[in-house]
Amino acid sequence: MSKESQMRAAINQKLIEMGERERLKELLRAKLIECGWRDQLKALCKEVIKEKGIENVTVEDLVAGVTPKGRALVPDSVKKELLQRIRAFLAQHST
Amino acid sequence: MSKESQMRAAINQKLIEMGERERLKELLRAKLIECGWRDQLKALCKEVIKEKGIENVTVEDLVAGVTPKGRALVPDSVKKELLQRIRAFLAQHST
Amino acid sequence: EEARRKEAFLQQFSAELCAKISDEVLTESIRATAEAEIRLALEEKAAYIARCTAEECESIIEETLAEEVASIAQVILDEGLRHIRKFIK
Repeated sequence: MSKESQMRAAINQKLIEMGERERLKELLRAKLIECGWRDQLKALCKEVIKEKGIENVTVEDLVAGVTPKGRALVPDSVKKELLQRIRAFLAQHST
Repeated sequence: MSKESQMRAAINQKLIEMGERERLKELLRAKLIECGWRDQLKALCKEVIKEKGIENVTVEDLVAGVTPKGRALVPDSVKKELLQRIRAFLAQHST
Repeated sequence: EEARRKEAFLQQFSAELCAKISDEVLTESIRATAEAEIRLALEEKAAYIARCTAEECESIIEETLAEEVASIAQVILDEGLRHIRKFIK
């Protein structure tokens, strides 16, 4: 195992053990609601359902239909905040 | 036309096209005889005629006079049965 | 050199982790939202159908009652008039 792989494994373990990984996900979920992304996604889903008719749409169709737009709609500020929080954690715990 | 009006029109059309609307009316007529509604209505008509005098009553008067009571006299069980039958029909013939 | 390498690693690791977490959360959220919206649309449709069915039922009852009342009223009135005519004769 290379030194880098060892470091990766160690950090990943720390992230999980300290509950930070779950907290990061929780933070992102909260931010997505706060910035209106979730509402935009709901509106997108409604559009697709209306367009195709509820009887012709499966969950898979809908997921496939809204995923590209949904991903593109995540604000850069939210991504940046998540990245900063990760960096801060690593700075504190990567010794 | 709203979505709901469209649906209502579609339901109506299906019932008519498949002859179910006429069968439902026939069923209702039979139920009205069976539960004694028809006899009650006849008695109501006779009462109105007796009260006003036959020379002063037209069919229209009589209809107007007995309709509200006639409506109220239809047992809920009969209405429920009809509703269930429509539901079952639509469930069987929904696309 | 060691410090520079470590910094580069941490930067790369952060970016990868950020992408991974975003991917997991977005995948979950999109699926949950899609499921919820489909459920909602199906519930709405069921409610529409229930309302329309009730209205249709009401309209069938009204129509049948109107026909029945008119026919009964006519029969009873005719009967009454026949009795009077008989009585007069």
